[in-house]
Order: sequence, then C-alpha cells, then structure tokens
Amino acid sequence: MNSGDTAWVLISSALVLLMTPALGFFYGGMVRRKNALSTIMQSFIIVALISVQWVLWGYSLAFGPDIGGLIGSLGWFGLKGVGAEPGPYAATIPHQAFMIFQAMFAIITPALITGAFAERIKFKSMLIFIVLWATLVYDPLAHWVWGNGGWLRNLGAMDFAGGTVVHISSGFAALAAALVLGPRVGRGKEPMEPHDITIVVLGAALLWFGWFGFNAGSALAADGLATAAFVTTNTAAAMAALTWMSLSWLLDGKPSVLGAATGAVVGLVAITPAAGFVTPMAAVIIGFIAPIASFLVIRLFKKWQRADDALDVWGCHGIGGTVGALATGIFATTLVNPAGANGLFYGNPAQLGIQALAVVVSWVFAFVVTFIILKVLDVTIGLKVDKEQEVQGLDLSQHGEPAYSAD
Amino acid sequence: MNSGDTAWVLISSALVLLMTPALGFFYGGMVRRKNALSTIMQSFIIVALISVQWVLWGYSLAFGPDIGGLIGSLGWFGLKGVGAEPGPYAATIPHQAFMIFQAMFAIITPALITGAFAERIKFKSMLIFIVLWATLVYDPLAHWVWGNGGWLRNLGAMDFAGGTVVHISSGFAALAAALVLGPRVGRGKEPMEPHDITIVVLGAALLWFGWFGFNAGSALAADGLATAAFVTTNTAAAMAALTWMSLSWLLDGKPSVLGAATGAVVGLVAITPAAGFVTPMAAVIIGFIAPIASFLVIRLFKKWQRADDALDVWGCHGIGGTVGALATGIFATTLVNPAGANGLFYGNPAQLGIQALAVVVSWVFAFVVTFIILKVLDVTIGLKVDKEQEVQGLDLSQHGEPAYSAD
Amino acid sequence: MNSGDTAWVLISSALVLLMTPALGFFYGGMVRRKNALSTIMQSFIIVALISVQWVLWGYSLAFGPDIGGLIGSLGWFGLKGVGAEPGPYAATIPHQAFMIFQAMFAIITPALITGAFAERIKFKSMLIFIVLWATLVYDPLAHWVWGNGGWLRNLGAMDFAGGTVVHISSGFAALAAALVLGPRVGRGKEPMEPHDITIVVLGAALLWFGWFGFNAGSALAADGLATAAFVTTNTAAAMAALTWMSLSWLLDGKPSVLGAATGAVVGLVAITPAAGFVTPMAAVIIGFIAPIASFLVIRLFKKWQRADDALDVWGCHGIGGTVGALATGIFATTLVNPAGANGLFYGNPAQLGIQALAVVVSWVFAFVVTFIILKVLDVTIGLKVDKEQEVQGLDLSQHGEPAYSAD
Amino acid sequence: MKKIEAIIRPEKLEATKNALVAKGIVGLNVVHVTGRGVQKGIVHTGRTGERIEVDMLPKVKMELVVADAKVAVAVDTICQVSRTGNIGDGKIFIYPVEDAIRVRTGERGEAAL
Amino acid sequence: MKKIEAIIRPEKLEATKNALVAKGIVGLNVVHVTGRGVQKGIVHTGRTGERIEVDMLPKVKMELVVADAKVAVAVDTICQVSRTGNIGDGKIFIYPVEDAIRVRTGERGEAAL
Amino acid sequence: MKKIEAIIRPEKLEATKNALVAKGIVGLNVVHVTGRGVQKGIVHTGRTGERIEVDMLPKVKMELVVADAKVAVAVDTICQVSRTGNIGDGKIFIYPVEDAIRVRTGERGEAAL
Ligand SMILES: Nc1ncnc2c1ncn2[C@@H]1O[C@H](COP(=O)(O)OP(=O)(O)O)[C@@H](O)[C@H]1O
Ligand SMILES: Nc1ncnc2c1ncn2[C@@H]1O[C@H](COP(=O)(O)OP(=O)(O)O)[C@@H](O)[C@H]1O
Ligand SMILES: Nc1ncnc2c1ncn2[C@@H]1O[C@H](COP(=O)(O)OP(=O)(O)O)[C@@H](O)[C@H]1O
Repeated sequence: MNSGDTAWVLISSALVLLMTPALGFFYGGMVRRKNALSTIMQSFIIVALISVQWVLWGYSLAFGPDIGGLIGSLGWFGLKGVGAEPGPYAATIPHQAFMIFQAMFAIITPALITGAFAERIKFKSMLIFIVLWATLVYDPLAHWVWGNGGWLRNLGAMDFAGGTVVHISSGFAALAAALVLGPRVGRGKEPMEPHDITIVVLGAALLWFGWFGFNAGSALAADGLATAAFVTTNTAAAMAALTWMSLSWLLDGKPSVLGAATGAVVGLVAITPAAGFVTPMAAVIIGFIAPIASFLVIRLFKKWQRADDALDVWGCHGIGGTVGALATGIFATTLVNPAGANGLFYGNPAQLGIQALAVVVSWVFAFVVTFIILKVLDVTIGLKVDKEQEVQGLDLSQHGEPAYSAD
Repeated sequence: MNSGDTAWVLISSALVLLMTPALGFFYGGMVRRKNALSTIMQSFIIVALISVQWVLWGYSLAFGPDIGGLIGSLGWFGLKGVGAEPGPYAATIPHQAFMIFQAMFAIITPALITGAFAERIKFKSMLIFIVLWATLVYDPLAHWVWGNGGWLRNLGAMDFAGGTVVHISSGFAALAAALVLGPRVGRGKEPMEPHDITIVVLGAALLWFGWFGFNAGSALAADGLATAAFVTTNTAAAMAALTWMSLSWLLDGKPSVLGAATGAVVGLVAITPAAGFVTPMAAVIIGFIAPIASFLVIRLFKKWQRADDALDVWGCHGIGGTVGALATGIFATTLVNPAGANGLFYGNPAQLGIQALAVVVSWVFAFVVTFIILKVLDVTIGLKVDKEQEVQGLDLSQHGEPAYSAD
Repeated sequence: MNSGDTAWVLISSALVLLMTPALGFFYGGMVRRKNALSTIMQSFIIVALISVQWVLWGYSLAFGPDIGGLIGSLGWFGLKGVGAEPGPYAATIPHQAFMIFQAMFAIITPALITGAFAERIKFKSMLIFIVLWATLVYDPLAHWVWGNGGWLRNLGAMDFAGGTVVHISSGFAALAAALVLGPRVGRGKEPMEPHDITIVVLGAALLWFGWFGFNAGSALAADGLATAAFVTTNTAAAMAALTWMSLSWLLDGKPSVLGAATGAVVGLVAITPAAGFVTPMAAVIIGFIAPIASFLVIRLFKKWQRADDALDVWGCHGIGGTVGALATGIFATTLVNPAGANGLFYGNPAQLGIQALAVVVSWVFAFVVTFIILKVLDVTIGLKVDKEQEVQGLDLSQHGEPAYSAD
Repeated sequence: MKKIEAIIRPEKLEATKNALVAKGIVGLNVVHVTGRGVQKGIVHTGRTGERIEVDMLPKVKMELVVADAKVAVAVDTICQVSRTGNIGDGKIFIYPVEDAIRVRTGERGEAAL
Repeated sequence: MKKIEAIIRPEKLEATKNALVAKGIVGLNVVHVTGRGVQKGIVHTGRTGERIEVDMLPKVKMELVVADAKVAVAVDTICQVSRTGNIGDGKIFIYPVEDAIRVRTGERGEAAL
Repeated sequence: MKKIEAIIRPEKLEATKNALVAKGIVGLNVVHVTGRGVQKGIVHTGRTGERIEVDMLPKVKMELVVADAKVAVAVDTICQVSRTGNIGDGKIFIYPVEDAIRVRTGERGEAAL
C-alpha cells in the first residue's frame, strides 16, 4: 500500500464525481430555459442512482470474478470481500479505492446519454432506462475491456481510460435513443438556442478539471504514467478547443464559444483511450483530428431530421471515442508506457486491427442493446412526455419546479 | 512525516474550504432574487472571518493544551508552536496541516447557521454573532469531542467528522436563531420560491465533492480508513438523494429536484459522524433513514409559523446530525476501524448510550448558548433589519449592490 | 521519485488549471450582460492557446537550457527530453509534472490581462497578442526569475509562486493595454454595473480554492513547506477580504460584496511571492496592507479617464504583486524556509533591495514590451472593435452568440 | 391606426409571428408577461412536497400598431393560429392610436408603420 | 371597456392582486418595468466605495382591461392597497379600449373579459 | 394627456432619458422588449457553424404619460436623440389617455403626473 498512490486515486475519484454534475451544467446551458433544471437533474440523479447500483451489483458484474470472459459474477454483491486491502486490479491502493474510482466512470457514462434525450423524456422512464442500461450495457462492456478475464482485454485491446467503454458506448446509445425517441416538437422550425452559454462553459471547465482525475487517475498510481496521461489530456483538450473554434470561424465567419467548449470536450473524449499510451505530440494530432471528425459528422447528421440527438452526444462521444480508440492503435508507444503496446506508427499495425475490432464491437453492442431496452420501455411505460408537457417544458411538467423564478 | 498523507490532508483542506462558498450557492439559490447576493456573501465572508479567528485564538481554544476537559488554553495563540513538525493530533503530517484542515470545519459550521437567518438579518450583527458563536460554542464543543483531554472524547463519544460538533451544533443554533429572529415579512402568505434552483444544484454538487475532503480527510492519512470513509460518504449521499426525491414524489406526485439536492446534503450530514466507522451497507441504511427523518420533521415544523428556519437548517443539520450520531452508536464496527468501537449491532449497546449523551449535550449546549448570544445582541445592537429594508431586500439595503443587473 | 509529492504536484496543476476559467467568471460577472460570454471566452481560450504554446516552445524558452541568463534555448521544443524522470527543477517528481504545473502559471498570467481589455478588444487581435505576449514577456521573465541560470534568480530575488512573474507582469501589461486601447464608449457617463455579482463570487471562490495549488503546489513537494504556504495563503486571502470590505464600509457606508471578493483576490496576489517564506502572522499583515494599497490606487486612478483599466487589473495585480514582492523582502525568514533568505525584519535589509530591483525590472519590462506589441498590432490589424460593435456588445459582434437567451 | 395587444401562450408565439408575416404584417414588439385569468394557476412543488400555488402564468404579449384596414386580418390570424381551444388561450385588445412617428425619418401616421 | 395600467411598488403586487380578486377582478397581466418619477433614484455602491446613481427603480406594471362599470372599484382598490404614503407609490392610467376578443372562442366586447 | 410609447435602440436609452429630463420630462417607465420591423433580424451562429436567424431584435420601450402641451417636445427630443439614420431606429406611438391617478395621494388628471 502506498499513501501517495492512494491519495491520488481518492482525489481522482472526487474529481470524476464532480464531472457528472458538471456535465449537467454543460448540457443544461444548451437547452431552452424551460428544460434547464430537468436537464441538470438528469445528471445529478444519475450520480445517486448509479452510486447505489454500483455498490450493490454493478461493480461485481463489471470487475467481479470472471464468467467466461463475458461478465463478472455476483460474488462481490454489496461489496462483499471488497475491503481496505489491495484487490486484484491495483497493488498499491485499497481495493475499495479502485472500486469507488470505477464507480465514477459507471456514473458518468449513462449520464452522457441524457444529451440525446434532452427536452422530451419522461423522468420515470429515464430512471428505469438508466438502471437497465448500466446493468446490461455498461457493466458487461467494462468487463470485456477492463475486467480480469474480459475477452477484449485478453485480445489485447487497449483503452486507457474509457474510449470504448465510456464514450463509444454512450455515444452509440445516444444514437439509438435519438432514433427511438424521435424529434422534439418544433425541431428544425423554431430556433432552439442554448439558454445560457456561460454555464455551458462552466460545465466544460469543470469537465476539463475533472478529466485529469479520469485520465491521469487511470494510472492508479501517482507516477510518471499518471503524469504522462495528465499532459496528453491537457494538450489534446487545448488543441481540440482551438480546432473547433477555428472551424466555426472558417465556415461561418465567427469563432463560436459554444464550439470552443464543445471542442475541448471532444478533445478530452478522444484522448481518453490513448492518454497513457501516447506522446504529447501525438496528443496534439489527436486533438486536431477528433474535433474535425465530430464537427463534420454533426454538420451532416443535423440534416437527418428524424434522429434528433439534441445535444450531439453521438457526434461528440461516439465519433470522438472512435477517433481516440483508433488513434491509440496508431500512436501508442511503449516508450510512454512499457506495459502497453506499440501502434501502427511504431511498427505494430496489428494493434490498429485489434482497436478497430473493439470499436466495432462497442458500436454494435451499445447500439443494439440500447435500442432493444428503449423499444421495450416505449411499448410498456412510454418514453416520451406528451406534446403538451413537452411544450410546457420538463421543469414544470416533470418536477413542478421552474429553474428560475422572477422574484 | 508521510508525503502521501500530507498531500491528502492538504487537498482535503482545499476541498473543505470550497464547501463554504458552495453552501453560499446552495442557500443563495433558495432565497428570493433580492437576497441572493447577501446570502452568498454571508458564507463567503465567514470564510474570511473565521480563517482569521482560527489562526489567532480559535485553534488554540479548540485543540490547545487542555484545561479541565473543557477548553484549550491560549497557549497556541497566533499559532505559537504550531509548525511544520507533526503535532499531537496526527503523527505523519505537519501540525499546521492538521490545524488548517480543522480551520475549514470551524468555518463551515457557523456558515451553516446562516440558512436560518436568511433574508432578514443585519449584516453587522451577523458578523459579530459569528465571531462570538465560533468562540463560545464551536471552539469549546470541538474541544470536548475532539481535543486531547476533552471530556466527551474521554467518555468514548465517537464523531468521525463532525456529526455533533458541526451539524448538531449548527442545527440547534439555527433553531434558536429562527426563534429569536421571528418570521420573515409575508411568510406563509406570499410564495417565497427559490429564485434559481440551478445554483442550488451547483452548490449541492460542490458540497458533495468537498465532503470527500471533509469525511475521508478526517482519517488524516491516505489509507484504507480514508478510503472506507470516502465510500460510505458517497453511498449515503446517493441513497439519501434518491430517498428524498422519492418522498416528494410519493407525497406530492412529482419528484423534486430541490428535494434530491437537499436529500444528498442530508445524507452527507448523517454519514459524517459515522463515515470511518461503518460499512457501505450501513451507509445505505443511514442514507435511507436520515432524509425520512428530516423530511418529516421539516414538514411538521413548517406549520409552526413563529419559528421561520428559512432554509431548514435545523431540519437538515440538526436532525440529520442526530440520526448520524445515533446511527454511529448502532452500526459502528471495529472491522472497519480498529481504533473505533463497536456499536449496538456489533454487541456493544453502551456505545449507543454514549452517543445519545453526546447528542443531548450538543443539543442543549448549542441551543442555550446561541439563544443567549442572540438575545443579548438583539437587545443591544439589534438583529433584524427594519421592515422596509427587508422588503427591499438585503442585497440593496445591506450592501448597496443588486446581484443581477438588467444590462 | 516520491508518489506523495507527485500526487500533490499533479492535483495542484489541476487546481491551477481551474483558476483560469474561474477568472473568466470573476471577470465575466463584472462586465455588462452583452459582454459576458466574450469575457469568459477570453480566459477559456487562453487555456487552450497557451497549453499548446507551452508544450511547443514556451516551456523550453522559460525553463530550457540557459542562454546568457536571459532566455532558455529551444532545446526542449515540443517537450523533447522532458519525460517521466525527474528533471533539473524538482528531484522527486517527473519532469513532465513540473512542466505541466508551470504550464498552468503560463496560462493564467496572460488571462489576467484580459480584464483591462474587457468589453472592447477584437477577438482576433487578442489571440495574436496573447501568443506574442506569452513568448516575449512571460517566457523571458519566468526564465530570469525561476529558470536555472536566470539573472534575477542568480541575484537572489525571491518569488515563491509568482509575484513578479505572474502578477506584476500581468498588472503592468494591463496598464499598457488600458492606455493603448483607450476608454470604453460611455465610460464615466453611463453606469457600467457588473451584470451578475453571484458569478463574480463564484469565480473568486474557485480562485481561492485553486490558489492552494498555485502557492502550496510551488513547494513541489507535499511537505512542511507546502503546508506553510497553504496556511499563509488562506490567511492573507481572508484578512484581505475583510480589509477591503471594511474600507468600502468605512468610506461609503455599505460593505461591498464585490469588494470582499476583490479583496480576497488581492490578498492572494500579495501573498503569492511570500507564501513559502513568511509566517502566518506576517500573512495577516500582508493581507491587511495589500488591499489598502490596491483600494487607494484604484480610487485615485479611476479619475484618470484616459486609461480605462476596465476591471482594475493594474490596481489589483500590479499593485498587489508589488506589495507582495516587497513584503517578501521584509518578512521572509529562514525559520519558515531554510532554503530561502531572511528579510529586513530578520536582519537582512539587502534582501529588500534585491526585491525592489526585481519589482522595478518587472514593471518596466512588462510595461514597455507590452506597449510595443500592442502599438504594433494597433497599427497593423487594429485592436479595438468599431464603435457600433462595441455598443452592440462583443458577444454578438465577435462570436454571434448571446450569453443568455430569453427562452 | 389601431394598436393591437394580443396576450397569447408563449408556445404559440413563433407560429403566430410567422402567420402575420404571411399576411404582410411585419412590425411588432413582444414582451414576456405573467397573466391571470379564468384559467386556474399552476402548482409548483416544494421540496417537502408542499404545494405552492402560483396564480400567474407566463404569457407573451404581442403589440402591433396597424392601419385600420388591417385590423381584421391581424385579429383573425392571431385567433386562428394561437387557438388551442383550452382555457388560457388569451385575449386580444384593440386601442385607438392618435399618431405614429418613425424615429429614423420623422414620417408620421400610417407612413411610419 | 377601459384599460387600467397601474405602476406600483413590486412589494405591493401580491396584496393588490389579492384585493382585486376579492372585488371580482381576476384577469390581468403583470410586467416588470423600471420607472423614474419624482422619487429620486437609488444609489448602488462600487467596490472602491464609489456611488453609482441609478435613476430607474424597479416597479411592476399591472395591466387590466375591465368593463366601464368596474373602473372605479379597480382604481380604488389599487390605490388603497398599494399606497404607502411615500413618494414612489406609482400611478394609475386609464385608456379607452375599442374592442376585446377572446382568442379561445372569438367572443368580443365585454363578453371576452 | 397623452401616452407616448417610444420603441428605440437600447444603446440610445441613456441619452434619451437624459435629454428628456433636460426638457423637464421626468416620469417614465422602461420595458425591455424584442421587436421586429423592416430591419432584418440578426444571425446567431451555432457551434457547427449553422446560421440561426433570429427575427426579433432587442429594443427598449419607453412609456410616458405627458400633458398635451408637452407631447411635441417629447416626441422631438426622442427623435433627435435616438436617431442614427439607420433602419431599426424605432417608432413612437401616441395614444389618448382618459385619466391618471397618483396612487400616493389620489390626485387625478394632469396633477397626477
Ligand atoms: N381582463 C383582462 N385584462 C388583461 N389581460 C387579461 C384579462 N383577462 C385575461 N387576461 C390575460 O389572458 C390570459 C388568458 O385568460 P384566461 O381567462 O385564463 O383564458 P381564456 O381567455 O381562454 O378564457 C390571462 O392569463 C391573462 O394574461
Ligand atoms: N409621467 C409618467 N408616465 C409614466 N409613468 C410614470 C410617470 N410618472 C411616474 N411614473 C411611474 O410611477 C412611479 C412613481 O412615480 P413617482 O413620481 O416617483 O412617485 P409618486 O407617484 O408617489 O409621486 C415611477 O417610478 C414611474 O414608474
Ligand atoms: N407596426 C409596428 N407596431 C409596433 N412596433 C413596431 C412596428 N413596426 C416596428 N416596430 C418596432 O420598431 C422597431 C424598428 O422598426 P424598423 O421597421 O425595423 O425600423 P425603422 O423604424 O427604422 O423603419 C422594430 O424592431 C419594432 O420594435
């Protein structure tokens, strides 16, 4: 046990915890005033919901004793046997520290999806969906990629902090959600402007801050690897903010603030799987490519009126995560992380193939299972509020509370 | 000296510092627009006020050389002898690190009380009250429970991070304040809605984040105990947010966002004394019971128009802290913390008795001394702004500054 | 390599990163509604811009192999040779950890200047200015004071965390900017009130929080020195908030909230160079003097209509930094930091002379070079938006995005 | 010239504005108001489940000054587009106008519209 | 029918609204405005103690269209309830109304109120 | 008595208000509105560079009730001060007022202004 490593993983866990409410503000500022509070609430309540799900069965399914490479057993239900001693995943910190660090990842991932639901989902249905999704999509996928015995891990897929497990899974779930839910009333006809871009920036800033815990904390020690991941994280975020801003400037004449904030997030997404495997200069390149991909995909996708991915979760996380996971197969080098592998540019093209496989598996698995869960919920309890409630706004119709009052 | 432990206590101190402005936002969003800034200011200026009080005489009174089990001497006035070497409270960190960590507790405790004053106290009187209260209530109580030689500590009372010292003391002080100050103009007749629930959630999220420092930092080391406290903290907060939200849903048909945020805080309050003594499953139970108790007490208490505990400090902190302190006597186990004791469920009913004694002592001491201080101030300099100033709002009448301007 | 130290420097880096967006909110709340987003954006985009500048050439210029005491070579361009092993500046942490910690200082310094530009600078010109300023002012000055071989460092100038390098340099650059840009339309005739003081307080609170990383992180280890710097930082901030508030109360009859927030920041500025060299009681004195100096200077300076230092950067950072740098030469003691030197009060008046030299050099260098850069830009691409755009507000004219929308 | 004040549901604003343009009526102002009428208020929920009855509902008020000849078509258009048939659809009021001046040119009367 | 515009102190709004209901006058709109009159403005304080004179004060404007027969009672009620006797209590203005239409039904005139 | 409603550019408000005071016209209210006229709307930019056309522009509406004798000077002052000569300068409308009451004293008619 090492106190420095433990301090680092604990503070990293706190940082990642903060990311989910931060996401609530990032998303909440982008919706219309009448949906501000309900959007923030979706993230906030997911923190609560998954914190409980995780200590009960989530952690056990994801990281518990392996069953056929596919899922963890329920042997660690209720944290049975998960104590103050180091566990099988990190030798220098308490097992519970690893568990709670991972909890924060399990929390933010479903919260990311809420951007696709925004402004029209029933609160009750959302809660049920989130618990099902965490259990049926996140926990298995986390096991495949990160769990001892997980089949993708065994194949050699590399995902430092969650490009496939977190971002591709939420991004492709968002795509399914956008399709199943259908568009918002008035979409494409009325201007649906962000009601407060200052809190979007606040959210983005807190996300950036928290992401140091996300990526550098994934080293599970306060060492050179954590430092390397910290540096690549900051570099990619910065480069991506500049790139997205420049794109909006070039194509429309004005540098978008919302674009810079979004770009930073996309850069953070893309560097996530690569953070502990690549050099800072590779981070510059990843931070340059990912926002271009996201930007263009969103721009094209926006035309497709049927799928109203309200806050572009698929474009940001699905595409950004894909770019990052593939880039890991290209830029990874054992010079940065001897425990990793080399990528294409360092003479190991096979790694790119493995990464591509993990990407496609994550795409398909997340999309299909999400689609099924949502369809079942839609048929049984209904997913979307009725039109009047949607027009009134979810703050009043779902929670009976306006975000802001005049007095 | 251990660098990991020092890093952990320093970052924990920073986290707890952040909690007080966060509290300002949690409270500030709940008041009417015309009192937003003055409410935020109360917390902010208490950070400044008590930071100075603490390094001058507060720390010495609370933790300095014991005088009869009742109070510390002034031997450490101005931090005399409190230096870079470990002190008597923690062997692996600088004495000043322990001191500054404790400073943050001394700061937030009186700030909690301001929720009872909200929207009607004179700024000047509040400043004087806070200094008196810190010196006459907080410092002695902290000495009794945590100081070397403190009489409650010697009796074996367990309070991991401040259920009695922080939450019961502020909660029962708030009750006294509500009684002495009397109700706000228009209370019960006019709707007094929170003017911005988004910043209430922001405050709650930052409180949750900071509370990891509060509770897990109280281990004073980056070890298994800190980790255990971290996990119980997160779990209780989560469970309590869900519970409060469900109560409002059941009883009124709509899940309240303000309720979820409040629930999280109550869960954090209740787990505070227990954090480093109980298992995660006990945290689930504590997180379930505390918000029910608070919710029901507030609901009943609201009818009592005479006492206008504007933001429910007594209901949240007084009751939540009581539940937590008693629960510690029930669920504590030396399996989690060998330096602690077992509670009722682990075969030691006596501990519950000791806890109950500490609870009642804290109730009475905090209520009575606060009542006296406030009465004296009321008679001498006056506590409440006059009616016109109250109607105009404290932002303009006390500070000459509107929170928000139209341009 | 020490994991506790590494954890501390990494988390400190994250804390300092957060300060720049926090500054955006601190400044953004003080401007008029129509400029809120553009002001926040200036800080946000500087995070991105300098993060990239720093890993490419900034770090190498500031800390790379010395060339004649004046500048670092480009030998570390693109972080060449800056890896996971300790570097020449800190023996117990990875070289990249030192680099990224310093990156955050390089980011916030130019961001501080934006308060002088507020509400009238062209976004494009600002971006170019910032890159030039970082390269031509910050990087050399950082080398002189902190770089191995830097001439001021060799003279024995003491600057714990950036009184000269960060605050004097940005403060005097702000003065030059105010002069070159000229006043805002309507200045002195129309009320230009802060549009949202709540986010000013949010910004100040996050700055205070982050400043623990700034100052205590500058110990580059989690030890007694870091703790000492943490304590003096908190104490000076607290005392200064109280002092500024009291000044506004005495001179105008009402305690200003904006004043308390500003005071805290000025206290933090002034303690910055002294943090790891002085006692907590000296911090009380510094926290008392600095806001008085800033307050009076701003009050006098405001009459000088020609120089519109919109958000008082010169008064807060230029003056506050000067007070701090000189106070270091007065109050420094080797009892706190054996690696430092004694100041005037501890029998070494020479140190005050050295400090004064460093101050004057920083004043002149920052002012003159900034003035030249800005004049060149003004003549070539123009610095100020045209009058119509200024009246419309920079949010719409520069970014095409209103901060807040009605729906 | 008449001034038409139409208090309608916020969610109908966009459609109503567009319909007016289609009828050649462009100039207008919009103010957010809160209104009370037959429609009973709204209930907000407090955190301990208490009901907070808010008697005022958010509405938008469109104000447009039009030539006498256009009053009928404006009123009809607004009624048609912003009607839902439920209580709370709002009211239109018509006031006399004595004169109108275009600030830019000083033109007066209908020419100023 | 007349339109009554009452500009009053924000803190009197709640009581005034309730008093009107008691007199059977329900329908109305409220707009937040800033107003200037005899009452001298308010002084905000800057952080370095400078005085910022703000000549406009926050007021609320109630707008209600009532049948001619109810004008007197409405005016009296508002005056009574929102009077404090200090400068700044506000004004009531009465305007002619040519017609009123209920959007929901198309009813016209007093029937629309 | 007449009511003057002047819809002008927000950036001209301060100057216009001051000019009115200079002419002895003090009492007035200000409301922030959004307006549409000949002036084409404004384009906001989305993050992926899409153009969001916003047809409503922020304007301020000044409302002042003045004695008949002061109408001309009020209108002239407003026109002069708030004119830029570009489209979008705004409009002034004049309405009849039947009565005015000062809440504080109950005074009526021009005495109430
Ligand atoms: N007498 C009135 N004067 C001014 N505005 C009114 C009046 N009556 C109603 N309103 C406005 O019209 C809105 C709808 O009126 P309401 O009576 O609820 O519905 P409906 O017009 O369908 O009967 C109200 O919310 C209010 O804004
Ligand atoms: N001529 C006017 N036209 C429109 N509104 C006015 C006029 N005069 C005053 N008001 C409004 O009435 C409010 C109170 O007026 P004021 O003259 O200050 O007090 P009082 O009515 O008690 O003499 C002002 O703030 C303004 O909103
Ligand atoms: N018919 C109208 N009724 C009410 N307000 C109007 C009308 N026409 C224009 N306005 C207001 O006047 C503003 C300026 O009008 P616009 O036609 O754009 O410019 P101009 O008056 O210079 O021709 C509009 O934004 C709107 O607020």
